[in-house]
Order: sequence, then structure tokens, then C-alpha cells
Amino acid sequence: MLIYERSRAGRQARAQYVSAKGLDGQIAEDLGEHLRQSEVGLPEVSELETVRHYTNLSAKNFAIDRQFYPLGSCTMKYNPRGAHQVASLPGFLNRHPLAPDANSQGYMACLFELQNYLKEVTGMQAVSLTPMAGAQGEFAGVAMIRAYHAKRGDVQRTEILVPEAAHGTNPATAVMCGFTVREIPVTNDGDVDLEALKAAVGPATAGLMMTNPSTCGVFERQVQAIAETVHDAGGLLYYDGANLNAILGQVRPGDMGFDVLHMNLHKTFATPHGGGGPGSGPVGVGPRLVPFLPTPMVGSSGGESPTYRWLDHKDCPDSIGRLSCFMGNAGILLRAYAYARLLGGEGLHRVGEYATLNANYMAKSLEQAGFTLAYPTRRATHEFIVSLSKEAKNQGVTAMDFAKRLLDYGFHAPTTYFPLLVPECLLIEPTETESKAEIDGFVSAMAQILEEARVEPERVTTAPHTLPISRLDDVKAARDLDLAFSEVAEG
Amino acid sequence: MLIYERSRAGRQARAQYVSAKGLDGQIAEDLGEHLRQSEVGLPEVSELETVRHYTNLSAKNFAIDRQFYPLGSCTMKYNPRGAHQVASLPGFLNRHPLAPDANSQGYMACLFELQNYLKEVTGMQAVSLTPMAGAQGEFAGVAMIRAYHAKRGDVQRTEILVPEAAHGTNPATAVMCGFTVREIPVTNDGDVDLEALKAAVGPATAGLMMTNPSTCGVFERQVQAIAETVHDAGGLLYYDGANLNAILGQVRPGDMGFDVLHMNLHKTFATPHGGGGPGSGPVGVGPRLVPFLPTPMVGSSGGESPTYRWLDHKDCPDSIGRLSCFMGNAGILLRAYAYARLLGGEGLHRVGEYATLNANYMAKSLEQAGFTLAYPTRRATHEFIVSLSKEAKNQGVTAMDFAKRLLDYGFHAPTTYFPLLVPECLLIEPTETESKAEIDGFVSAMAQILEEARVEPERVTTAPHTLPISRLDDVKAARDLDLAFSEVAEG
Amino acid sequence: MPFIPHTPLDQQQMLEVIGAPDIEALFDEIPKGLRAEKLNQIPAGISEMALGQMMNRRARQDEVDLCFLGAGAYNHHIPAAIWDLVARGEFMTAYTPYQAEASQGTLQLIYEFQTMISRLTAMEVANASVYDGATALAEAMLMAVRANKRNRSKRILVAGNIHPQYLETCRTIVKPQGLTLDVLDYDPRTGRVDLDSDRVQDAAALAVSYPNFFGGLDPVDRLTDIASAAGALVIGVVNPTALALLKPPGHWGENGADIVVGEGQPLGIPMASGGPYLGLMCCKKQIVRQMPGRIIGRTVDQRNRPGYTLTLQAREQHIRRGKATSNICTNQGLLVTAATLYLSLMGNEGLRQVALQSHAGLKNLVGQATAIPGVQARFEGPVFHEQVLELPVLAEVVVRKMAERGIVPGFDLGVVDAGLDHCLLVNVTETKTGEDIDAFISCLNAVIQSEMSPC
Amino acid sequence: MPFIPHTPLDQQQMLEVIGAPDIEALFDEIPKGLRAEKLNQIPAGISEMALGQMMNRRARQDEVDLCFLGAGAYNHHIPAAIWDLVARGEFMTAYTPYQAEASQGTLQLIYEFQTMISRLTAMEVANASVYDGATALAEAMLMAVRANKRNRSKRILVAGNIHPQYLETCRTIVKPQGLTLDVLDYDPRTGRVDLDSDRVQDAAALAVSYPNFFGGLDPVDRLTDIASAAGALVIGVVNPTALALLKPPGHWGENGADIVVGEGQPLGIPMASGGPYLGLMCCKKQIVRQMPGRIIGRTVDQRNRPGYTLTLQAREQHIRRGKATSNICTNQGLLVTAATLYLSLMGNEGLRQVALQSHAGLKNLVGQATAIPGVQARFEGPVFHEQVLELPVLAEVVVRKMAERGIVPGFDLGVVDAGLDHCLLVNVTETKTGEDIDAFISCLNAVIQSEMSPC
Ligand SMILES: Cc1ncc(COP(=O)(O)O)c(C=O)c1O
Ligand SMILES: Cc1ncc(COP(=O)(O)O)c(C=O)c1O
Repeated sequence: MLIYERSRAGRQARAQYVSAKGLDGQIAEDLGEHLRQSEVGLPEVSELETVRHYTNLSAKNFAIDRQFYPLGSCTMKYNPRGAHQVASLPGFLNRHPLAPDANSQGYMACLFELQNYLKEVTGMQAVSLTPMAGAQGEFAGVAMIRAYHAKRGDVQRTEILVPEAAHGTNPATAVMCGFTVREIPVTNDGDVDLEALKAAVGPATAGLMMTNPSTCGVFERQVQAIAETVHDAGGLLYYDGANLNAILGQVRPGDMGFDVLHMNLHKTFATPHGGGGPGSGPVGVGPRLVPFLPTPMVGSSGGESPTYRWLDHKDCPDSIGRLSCFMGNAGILLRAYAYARLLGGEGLHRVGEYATLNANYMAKSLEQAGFTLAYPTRRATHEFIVSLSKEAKNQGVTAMDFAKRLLDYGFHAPTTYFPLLVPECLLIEPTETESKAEIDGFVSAMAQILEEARVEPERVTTAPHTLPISRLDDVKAARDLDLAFSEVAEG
Repeated sequence: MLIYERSRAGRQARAQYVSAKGLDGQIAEDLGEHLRQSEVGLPEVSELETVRHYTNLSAKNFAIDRQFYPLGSCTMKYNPRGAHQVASLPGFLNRHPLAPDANSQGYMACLFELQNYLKEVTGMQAVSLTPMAGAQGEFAGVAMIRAYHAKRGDVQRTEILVPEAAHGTNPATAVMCGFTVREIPVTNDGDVDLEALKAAVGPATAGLMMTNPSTCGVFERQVQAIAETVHDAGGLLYYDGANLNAILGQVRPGDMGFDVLHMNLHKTFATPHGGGGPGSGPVGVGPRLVPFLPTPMVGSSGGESPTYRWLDHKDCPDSIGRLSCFMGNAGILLRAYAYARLLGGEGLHRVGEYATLNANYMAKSLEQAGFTLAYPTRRATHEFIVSLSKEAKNQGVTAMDFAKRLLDYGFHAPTTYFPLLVPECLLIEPTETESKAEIDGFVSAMAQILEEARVEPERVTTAPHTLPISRLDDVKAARDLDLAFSEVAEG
Repeated sequence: MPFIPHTPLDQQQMLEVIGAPDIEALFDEIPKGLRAEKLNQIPAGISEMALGQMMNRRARQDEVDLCFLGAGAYNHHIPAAIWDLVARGEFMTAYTPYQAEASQGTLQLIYEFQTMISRLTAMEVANASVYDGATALAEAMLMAVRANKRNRSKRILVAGNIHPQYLETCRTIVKPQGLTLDVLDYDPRTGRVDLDSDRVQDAAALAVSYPNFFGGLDPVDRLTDIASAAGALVIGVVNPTALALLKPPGHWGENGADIVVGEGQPLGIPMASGGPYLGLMCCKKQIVRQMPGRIIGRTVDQRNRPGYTLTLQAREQHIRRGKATSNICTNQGLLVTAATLYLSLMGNEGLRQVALQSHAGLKNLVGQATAIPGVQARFEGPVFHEQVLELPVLAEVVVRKMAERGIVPGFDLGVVDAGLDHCLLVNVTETKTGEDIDAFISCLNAVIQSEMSPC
Repeated sequence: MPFIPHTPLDQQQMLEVIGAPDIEALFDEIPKGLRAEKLNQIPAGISEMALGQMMNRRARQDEVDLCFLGAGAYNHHIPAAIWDLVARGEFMTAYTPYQAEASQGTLQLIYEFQTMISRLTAMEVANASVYDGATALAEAMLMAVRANKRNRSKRILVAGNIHPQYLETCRTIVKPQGLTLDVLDYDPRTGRVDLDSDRVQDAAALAVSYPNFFGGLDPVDRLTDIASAAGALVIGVVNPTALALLKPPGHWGENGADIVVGEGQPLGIPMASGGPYLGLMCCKKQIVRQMPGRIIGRTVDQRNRPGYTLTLQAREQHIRRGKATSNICTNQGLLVTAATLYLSLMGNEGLRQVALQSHAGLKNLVGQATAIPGVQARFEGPVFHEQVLELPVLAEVVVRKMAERGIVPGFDLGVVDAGLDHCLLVNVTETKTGEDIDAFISCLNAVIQSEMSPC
């Protein structure tokens, strides 16, 4: 039932009325032709109805706080409540984004320190925190590559190279930045096809975007050769840091030869994903791109008790500019800062270790349970791929069927059908915050589903059976577009 | 699965460690023979495991925020989140109970005003807020009656009279206060049997405890005659204010002739019930009992900007004394104060009106749906009783079966088998915060169950079917007492 | 109408079904002369926003920079996860779990709580809470009198170093049933009590506090053995945080304490002006049927799945009415939730570190304070996280002057005992940093200097 | 190991299964020379308690008594229920709802949000959010260029009284795709823009802000009609609170706006230093396939029960990669939750009262302020809850001096336009009481006096 279906004309939840009664006459005069004549169109429900409706809706979601959520490439790990609490302190929540610097020193201290931590973690020279998600970080990064070439008058570089396993945001970003995209194939081992890359680079190459570990769940071993190839051709290297969890404290993108990267704080730095956001996608750059970083950033006077101030286009005349009205997703930055402080350098290092331990253990356990790994000869990184081609062919039970059936077992499904190059694939990322017992539970559910697929496949192909709804008619959704409730259509 | 079953020896959720490492040696020396030698015995789980375990446990509860909860005599209405928020302000949460008066003026202002509001609502002369629940309020009230007679040297008054419909806390309280209990019958109309009362009173009568409206869900019409009878015999009248919601702003216990009462703020004043508490049970008294009120209370200097101070036994030498280490359930008092401010005098008045409207509408609707009201000729108050004797006899479907089957329909069950004098009864209290639509939904579920009882009674008698467990073996629970987990017993 | 969902149309339709002309008619059974006037002494309703603004002002008004008060309420760190979860509607807005099938969340949680508390105290069983530590002690006294089969006395021997407000509460609650409280003086040098067998003869129970009100540790093994030998039950009043380091009452002496109570507030519950808190209560299994309060038991459902339910209800008022073990009904359910989460998050080592760090902080403070001329520890012997300082000036003056500078230094013992009017009861928890303690010391120093200086 | 649950035994067993001697071995595919040193520039981990103490200090440090800043972020009252519910793990710790069956909570909520926003704006469809108001406008420009079938131009006409930081953001984002922004000057007397048909010829779209950056109300009907007639799409940038009182963009002129964007922050989202906020985005149904961002549709499941799902995914990067309408992936989901709860709690009348009371407060403030000699309203004409005051002294000085006294009086327009360096943009919301406004006035008065006084 929709909140609108609970609405009754004339009902009022008056505790939220600020008693502006009696101003009505005046406002019509003040606004004249601007006065709204039509209904505002909101539901009219009581406070209890609101609370009950949305509490009950929330119960229909899977979430980290309720389920194991091994969604590959998404790093669904525990979001410490302590980080949420400190970011929610009234002093931070009530701070206006345009407050004078004198009233912003506490907040800016956190941001300045976070900039430094991210430099350390990535091996980059400078960091701007302002991008509001991974994709915006990518935009900032590729826009900086564009600005770099433009500044040098190197205007024929119109192409961005992207390995075929790349996340969809990579090619989409390149296009948003005015480039054309050329995809580079990946070998059977999950590495970039170096020969193909060599053939593709040239005077039109503005840069290459890649993640390492790749979305195949393996570490790109030839990364140094790739960097050399692109650099030699005059291009720059972009690192998609969405998978940073895998290598936190183990290897740094800056050391691998990347010129620019973004990070997903809502993944590696454990800020909650919120059912679709908000995120935060800071960018870090090597020496060549420092002048182009997006503004604002936080600068420090240095010294024992530093004072902080905003750096804007006056300080950074070559900056690609501003990416949001204010300063990105500030509250997410505070959470990430809190997370870094809770863990410290040593703790961040352990994240990479245990994320990798969990993934390798899980991969091996699934292999022992009879599943086919996409890259059986490789180490898993923080994630790995299982291919269900065999099961799809033999029992007619697809990766999607496994995914749906897992929901019945109380586990969120892994990422399905991504990367596109592995057929019937599940991309599985357990993260470091899950226990061995939880992983064992998942593996045994997978094994049971495999058994079900043998003895009663329709139990799997018609799953889920225990959730509020069964599989939805997506074709109807796109064909008979119903994007907003209308009482009339209901009648 | 129990949290202990998730525990693994040696696991540590270190974000909560306050780094007292290295002090261990010293402490053994400091404490000597006092040092604990045995295991502390707590579960060893990660923060995520704690969060997930208890989030998932919470999902197994019914609650106001999720379901209609028409539990008679319990007044399960909306608990405004705004009241919770203001009581949770750091300044209030961090205030130590023994903080100097100079650092307590904000808090004491709220309490002083609340004392006054409760006087107004009850028509009493003075109020003490310290009792921590209804039962403790009853204790305070009856202890005051005892102190009153004792002070007058009237020591032969050893008996407290209680109508048979009374809540169990009433006789239990009388006994705790050193009295014997005599029960007074109730007529078929739900009123006290006035003749029986007249026969029962005498020189041994210390007082009478009653609720009005009674737990039969009707207003005791002879209340003035009852008061006269008891007063004439030298006894005092105690009002069990657990049902105050019914008459808020409509009629005041003080005006009915009561000498002392308690209120359940966790009912009438909408403070959340917390799965079993905390509550708060302030007491109010007429002129004769003022000197005996429990301490502490808040006194005011009066005037334009008053200062407040604690009144204790020095100010109130005849007080029955202190009822808790500090000042009762302070946080609940703040919530009740907030609630009173949100509603104001007019809003509190409306509570009584709409609680009564809802109950009468629901009673009439159920009657029209074929149910038998216990007191069909009477107005319902804020609650009313349905008797299922007929259904129990004809279909073998009891009040308990209806209660359990309602859970499957997504409604919490009404109170069952209370008061004891009505067979197969459901005591139903919708409260004012529920909408007509919700009530209609409940009535139609009841009607459907009635139909089920006719066509497939076992569907009802084996309910619930949709909850995490079915009916429990209570006999085994009491016989094979298992009150704490033990790993050994599991093995 | 805040929180009332009725539209005019709803109201009209409902009155039609009832067959009443208006809402007023629904009150026609109330004698006319009794109908109330408007509630004029209660101000008009305000918006949630206005309420928030006013309450914010009042809350701010009461804030202090640092507070070293203990005396029964302790300022421990509360992990963020706790109240985020406790405040979930499913916990906060549920009733007492009468319908077990619809309350397994709360019921299982209480069973886990009972397990945690009984292990922490080394007792066999724990209940689901009573109101607070003080009423828990009063209930324990009443219970002891009921449970003591060797001895029908109504005299309770109480250590004189128990929290004085516990003692007052017990007086209020146990007097009407004819119990007498016989207070054992404490040794003025150590602040501790001792006992000889004569004194305990013919007493129903002995109640001792561990730590005692002064933070000191009484000889509980000895006291337990002497009392037990004389046929008295032993009631221990404990601080649950302290038990991470101290000998649990179940292991006192030969046979352990019989009943254990305590204030659960240190376990994740804010000080909040004194409540709501959490009365802990445990006992030996053989006397569980005399225990008041709710008890959860594990059993099975019709399909043999484990489940949790209220059990031994024949002790309770709603079943036994006048014959119940107590009149308690509503208790401190939500605080049980908080304490359970706290103990789960801390685990053995976390709780131990809280206790250790608190203890270390107190030692630091006392060490520095006693270096101030004229300041000394009032009592000898081991303590846990709280101690009495004797000052060269009135404690009342020190409290007032330090509070004016934003530091509440502790509890002025002159309030409860004129003979201790130069004594300050000081508590340190893990929340106090080295700088906090230094600030305390320099403020104390300054106040003492200014009070002692001539003229 | 904070947040890592592995015991030594777990670790050993896991390595055995893997067949690796230690964790280090799992990184053996990384070229040796690349392995990182320790993260020495990051301080050692601290406890949640220590973190809380430090962050509390920092948060307190930034507090002011009163703040009259608006300029794109507005300090409205946020009902208590909102963040209690938003912070539920089920909302806060879920991912994007890719698995519809396990995400009906979030999906239905977004569908309700789309309904609320499309009704509030009187537009046919709304999406599930983009990052913030400024990026929403940038996306709208890109969308307009894609969607405008009558006109293949890449020139966007932008009202010069739009938020200057929106303009900057748009420049950054749309420039790489070759769009040009053609800024329409505003009338220096009214602060409003006007348009003649010539100027709009051959423009892909016109973007106007309602209210504009100065709080004023442009002639949106006229602007819409002229732009539409010339074949340009109309992009409205709106404040959702204002729409409780103002003509919704769907009803502007003959045909209404084509694309509507706005900052959703006023709808229950704290100011929080500028984010996370909520970019609102709506359009006419005929161009929905050009809209970026997630869109939820209602459909049915296999048993014909209604259900909600991500739809029109062929617009998005994960399906269309380089051909997507935008690269956006993660958006502002949790803020959608907050805004939906806000709109549900307020209802029509609640939102209207917020808008009315804000407006009334501004009038009160401006009325009193312009009674101070030398202070006047900078622009003529109707406004909504924000206005420009021209002062007899530099705005920068007034802001600094008033902030020192705890009142941040507004935004110094000199920062964005040297010609407005005596101008202060002042906002009032319903949270400001009469006393707050009086405090503003007397502080402003005092500062002006002291600055104007000779020597
Ligand atoms: C590999 C990779 N790159 C980029 C992104 C985009 O990040 P965001 O969703 O924060 O825009 C993601 C996230 O889904 C990702 O997994
Ligand atoms: C009529 C009546 N009296 C007394 C009580 C006891 O109140 P409490 O549970 O707060 O002790 C109740 C509550 O259940 C009640 O309904």
C-alpha cells in the first residue's frame, strides 16, 4: 500500500505545523500572480501513519545490518555506527556551508587531515575531496586529463582507452568529458591484452582508465608495462579506485604509475551506502595534474596550531572548477575521516589483508563445493568470479536463478552478469568485516542450491519464494511506464 | 541463534577498547584477594555481529511503530519521536543525578511544570513524580494511606478493599504495604456492587483501591456513592490511574472524591513502553495526604524567573520516604513533559474524546459484525470487552485462538482473559492515535476469523502460522527451567 | 490535532455507526456534576520545533565541562551502536512480551541478558530487571525473608557503608511488611565493615555492597561465610563494571552469595538525571520461585523449534494477585536492551579495559590530589574507581567553587554524614583523560589555596 | 582489530583451506617492487570514545548562535521522526536496489518520492535524484541539448540571477561536451531577468531560477512562453519549499517548463556543511528517455502483485556504457528517504505553513532592518524568504563583526560581484523566532553604528 493510499483529505499531522495561520491573506497580496493556485499534492497522513508506513517499508529491504551482502565491486562492509554518530553531532549538522572560515576550523581540520590520509593511502601528491561519488570522481579525473593536454596545446588527443572489463561509468565518463572510447580486450587470465593495448595507443590517446585489481577480481600483473606503454604514447593513466579495499596498505596506485585516481569512500572507507547513495569520490593526482584539481580544497597555514582556509579558483587558476554548489558530500567525508581515525594506519593495512583472506577462502571453499571459478589459477583479490555456465547448460539454472534463490537463504545475491565478458557470472566480494562462520554459511547455501538445481531445478528457477514479492515483470515496467501514482488510474 | 552461539574465543571488537593494556600487572597487586579469577563470561563477537544479531532480533517483535496494538488497559498509542528527541539531548543525558542545583535548573523547570500539569489533569493538590511505574505509584499511594492512619493513631485499619475486576497490582500492592485484601464483587453491568461494599466497610477499612473507568471498560456511575461510603467509614480512596486516557480532560479523579492516585505516564502520556518498561507512575494527593508524599520533589521560589530546588525529607518530615536511589525515571518524565507541551491543555482534552470515540466505534462495529460485547448496554470508555464464550462453546475456538490468529493478520492481539470475571474475554483498546481505516481493518480481520472459526476452526486453533515460531510449550518452560544459556547443555 | 488522525468525515461516519449525535454524548454516563472544565493551567500546545528550541535551551543550561560525581551513577562511554538500535521502533514501542509469538525479539534478548548477568555475577539465575539498584536491594530483602527457610526472622543486617540512598529506599519499601534494618557500623579507619557471629544470629539476611559506597572493598569472603554459617542469606550489592575485575558474588566464601542485586546503569545507560536505570537481580536456583520480576525461559514450539517465553508467572501479580512475590509489573525493559547490547559490544576484554582504565584514572587523580598539602585519602585499603578524599576545607565549599568553574568534583559526603563534611567522594571512569584529571587537580588546588589564604 | 572478526584459529583454518602459509602469500601476484611500506602518515587507531571526544570538541568549535545564511542551503526544522527512521540499518546500510525482490522498501519509497516531487512541481515524471541542485542543472542542460529535437544548438541561455555556484558547476560539467552558456543580465533595479525573442533564437534551452539567487521572483510565465515559442526548452530551477506557495513550473506559461531541477536540501536534510544534499530532477514524459539517473517504475510480479523496480535502465551507464545519458551511478538515495519522510510528515498544510512562516519572518526582518538609516532593500518586487539588503558599510565588515558576536547575518554578495560589495543576502526560515530577528537587528544596528562613527 502506498502512502498516498493512506491519505485522507483534511487530515493533519499538526505537531509539525509552525502556526503560520492568519498569514494567508497577506501572502496572496505579496505574491500576486506568483501565488500557487493548484493543490500541492502531498499525502495527508498522521505522524503515526508516516512512522508505521516507512518502518514497515524498511523491513522489506536487505541491508548490511541484517544480511551478508557479498555484492562484488560494491564493498558492502560494516558501517561503523561510531562514524555516523560523530558526523551527526549538532555542531556539524548545523554548520552552514558558507559559514565564515573563523566558524569552520573544526570542520576544515577534519577535511585537511583526510586529504593527507588519502594521499598516503594512494601514493598521490594532492587530493581534492569534492567529487560526490565515484562517477563524479572519474569525471573530475578525466576532465583533468583533458585540461592537462589542452594546457599543453596537445589537442589531437581525443581518445580514452578502457579495458572491456571496465565498469560502465568508465566509458560513460570518457564520453561526458568529450572523448571517444576505445575498448581493449582482456585475456583469458583476466589481464589486459598488452599487445592489443600497444596496437591501440597513439597520438590520439589522451589516457587509459583502468581498475587494479580489475573487476575480474584479479591483480593486473603487467601494470607497470601498461603504464609505460601509455606514458610513452603521451597518454595519462587513470585509476578507478572503486576497488581500493583489495589493496589498502598493500600497494599504492601512485607507485604503480597512475597519474590520477578517484576513491569510493562509500566503499573502502565504510560510509553507508544508503540504498543508493550518498557516496563520495575524492580524486588524487600525481605531480602533473596538481594544478587542475577541482575546487574547493582545504589549505593549511601549517605549524603547531594551524588555521585552515578554503582554496578556490583564485588559488587554483587552472582548476577544472567546481563540481557542486558547495563542497561535495561533506557528511560522508566526516564519516570517512572518523573511519580512518578509528582504524589508524595499521588498521587500514589490515583491511586489505583480511578482505583478501576472506575472498580467497571463499573462492577456494566454493571451488571445493563444486563451483567453477572464472580464473582458477589466479589469486583472488578482495573479490572473485564464479561462472555458472555449466549449470546453466546442464540444469537450465542460470546465475540469476542462483542469485534469486540465495535471497531465500537469507543472503543478498552477489553481483550478476558483470563483468560482461564472463558468461553466467557471479562477482562475489565478502569484505573483511564478515566472519568465517558467515562465509561458511554462504558456501553451504550455494552448495544446497546446487543440489536443488540437480533434483528440483524449478525450485531455483522460480525463486525467491520467501520475499514480499516474486520476480517482477521488467518488460511491463518499461513498456507501460508507471512512474508516479495517480488516484484516477487506480479507480 | 543466540549471541553466545556466535561467540568465538579470542575474537575482539576493538573499537570499544579504551587501551588500558599494560595495567594488568598493577591491578593484581592493587586488588589482591579481590581479583576475579574466573571468566567474565560475555560473548565475544564483532561489532557487525552485534548490530546484525540485534537488528534481526528486533524484527521479530510487534510494536506500535509497525502494527496496530489494541492491548486493553495498556494504552499503546503513538509515542512521538519529538518527545524522545528532546529527552535525548546531550545536556539532559549527561546530567548526573547529584549535580548541584545550580547546574540543574533547566531540568528542574521541566519537572516543576510537569508536577503542575498533573495536578491540573487530576484535580489533585500536590504531585510527586518519583515512582518508577504504576505499581510503584500504587505502593506510594497505599503507603501514604497507611502513614496517614498511623499518624492519627488509627492503627486498627488493616484492610484494603479492591473490586474483583481490579488489576493484579492492586491487591499485590496492598499486601506489600502490609494490608490484607478484601475483594468486592462487580455487578453484571460492570459497576461495583454497592451493597456488598457497604457491607464490607468498617473500622478495619484503611481504604479502597479502584480504577474508573474500570478494567471492564465502563465508567463507574456510582463513584460518588462509593466515595461517600468509604469516607464515612473512615477509609481513604485510591484511584488507579492506569486508565486515565479515557477521561483526560473529561472528568478528574480529584473531583470524583479520590484522596490519592497514580498515573501511568507510559500510557496516558505516550512515553514508549520499551518492550516492558521503563514506565513512570507519579502520585497525586488531596489535602489530607500532602505531608506524606514521597521525596524528592521539586520546589520553586515562585516569581517571574523562579529558581528551583529539591524538596527532601528535611522539607517533608512526614514523607513516606524515598522510592529509588535518585529521582525515579527522569527521562520518562521529560518525555511526558514534552508530550504535554506538544498537546497543550486542549490537546490533552481531545485525547480523552478521541480515545473514547474510537473505542465506541470499534465496539459497535464488532457488535454489528456478530460479536458479543460484555456490557452491550453501556458506553465504552477508552476500551471495551468482547466475550467469545459463544464461539468457544460452539466452534471450540477460544479467545486465545482469536488472539493468536490476529497476529497472522498483522494485528497485535488485545488483552486476553482479563479481567478474570468475564469468560473468554478480549479487552480491546484502540487509543486515539489510530485511524478509522486501521480500526476498520481490525474489525474486518475479526470478522474473517469468525468465518474461519465456522468453516475451518483448526486454522484458528493452530494459529499463528506466519510468525517465527508457533505456540510455545509453557509447561515445559516452567518444568525444565532453562533460564540461562549453557554451552554444555547444548553439546 | 497533533497525533489524532481523524478527519471531519471520519468523525461523522463513526458517530453515525455509534448512533451518537456528537462526541460529548459518549460521556453521558458520567454524572453531570463531575464533568471537568477546560484544562486551563496547561499552556496551549506548541509545535515540535518550538518544543525543541525550548528544551535545547534548558538542556544547555545544565551542562558542565567535567563531572567527577559517581555515588551510584557512572559516566561511562556508551558505544554509538547501542542507542541507535535500542531506539528502533521494534524495541522501543513494543509492550511487555505477553504474546510470545509476536515478541521473540525481546524475549530472546532478555534470555541472553539473563545469561550475561548470571555469568558476570557467577550466579545461577537472573531476572529481567527491577526498577533500579536501590529497589532491587529492597526486593532482595523481602525475598530473603520469604526464602530463608532456616530462619523466620525479619531482621536484615545491612552494612553501614552501603549507599545511603539505597538504605533510605529500603526503609520506605520494607517497613510496611515489618522488616527491620539493623545497620552495621563501618570501621572509621578503613570504611569497611566486619561481622561477628553473634550479631548475625537470628538475622534473615546480611546485605553488603561491593564496592561499598566509599569505593572500598569489604572482606566479602569472610562476611559471606560468617553469615551463611549463622543461617542468614547473603545479599550482595554489586557494580557490574567492577565485576570485570572483582571476585563475583557467586564465588564469595564457601557457598557464594544467595541473592545479588546491583545498578545496571554503568552498562551503556546514560546518567540522565538518575533514570531510567536498571535494577539487576540474581539468585541461586533453589530460591528462584521467591524472586520477583519477570523471568524468561527457553522452551520449544509445536514444531520443536526453540523459543522464549515468560515463565514462572505464578510468582507475579497478574496471576497471583495478593499472593505475588511483588507488585512489580512494568520494569526496565528498554534498559535491559541497552545493557545487553553493551555487554555484547564490549565482550570480556572490552569490559575489563573499561574497569582497568577507570581504576587507573582514579589512582592518577588520587595520587596527584594527595600531593596537595592537607588533602589525604580518608580510608585505607583497596578501592575500585571511587575514593574518599579528606580536604582541608569544607567539601560543600569545594563543590560549589569548583562547579562555578565548570568542574563538579564529586559528592560532598557532609550531605549524608555531618562527620564527613570535609570529605569528597570522587569517581573516575575511562572517559576522563589525563588532561581532565590535571584540570581537576589545578582547579582543586586553586580553590583550596583561595579558601585557606588568610582574609 | 576493530571491525575484523577473525580469531587466530579462524585465520589458521582459512589459510589451510587456501593452501597458503600466511596472508602475505595472498599478495604474491603483486610485483615485489610495488608492495607498499606501512601507512606511516596516518596516526594510530583510536577508540570510538576518543574519537567522540575529539570530534565533539571540533563540532562545538564551529557552532554559532544564530545564522541567517541561505544562498542555496536553508535551515528548516527537521522533524525528529525523520532521521530516526532514515538511520535504520534497513535504509542506511542497503545498496542500490538492484535485486528488486530484496529492496521493495527502498523501491516503493522512491516511487512515492517521484510521485511527491512530480506533484509538487506539477511535472509528469521525476527521477530518483542526482547529486545536488547544481549538478542537476548541469545534467538538465546536457539533457536539453539531447532532447531538443526542434533545434540542434548547444547554446544554453542562463538567467544571470541564478546561483553563481550553480553557474560555475555547470561550466565545469557541460564545457567538455561543447555546450556554451550565454548569461542573460539581470535588471539592476529589480534583480530580475527579461527576454526578447531574438536572444532566444537558436538556443537549446533557457534556464531560470525561481526564486532567483536574490530571493526575487522572475516573470516565469512570460519567459516560458517566449522561450517555448522560439523552440528552446525551458529549464526551471526551483526551491521545493517555495513551491508550497509559488506557481509550480509545470504550470508556467502555456505549456509549462520542460525540465525542472532543484536542491532538495530544504526537505528535511541538515545543512551539514553543504552535503550530502539531494538533486531533484523532473521532466515532461515525452523526454523521459533523455533523463539521467535512476527511475523507478511500478509493475507486477509473477502472481500479479504490484511491485517496484528500476526501469528505463537502457539510459544508464551500467547497460549503455559510453552511450548512457550520464555517467551517474551512486546518487543520493538516503536523502531521498529523508525528503520523502519530510513531505509525508508535513503534508500540504505543514509545508505551506513552513513557507508562510519563513516569508513572514523575512518581512519582519527586512521591515526592521530598512528602518535603520542607510539600510535599504537592494531590489524591488516580490521575494520568497530571502532578500538583498544594501548597507551603508561593506557587507564583508558586517559579516565579520556580527559573526564575532555569534550571529552570521547572511551572505556577503561582494564575494561574487564586486559591484554588490555593500549587499547582504539575508534568509529567514520558520526556525527564527521574533526574538532571533530582534537580536539580528540590534546587532546589525550596533555594528553599523560603530563602523559609521567618526574615527
Ligand atoms: C569499479 C567501479 N567503478 C566506478 C564505480 C562508480 O562509483 P559510484 O557509484 O560511486 O559513482 C563503481 C561503483 O559502482 C565501481 O564498482
Ligand atoms: C489498571 C492497571 N493498574 C496498574 C497497572 C500497573 O502499572 P505498571 O505496569 O506501570 O506498574 C497497570 C498496567 O499494566 C494497569 O493496567
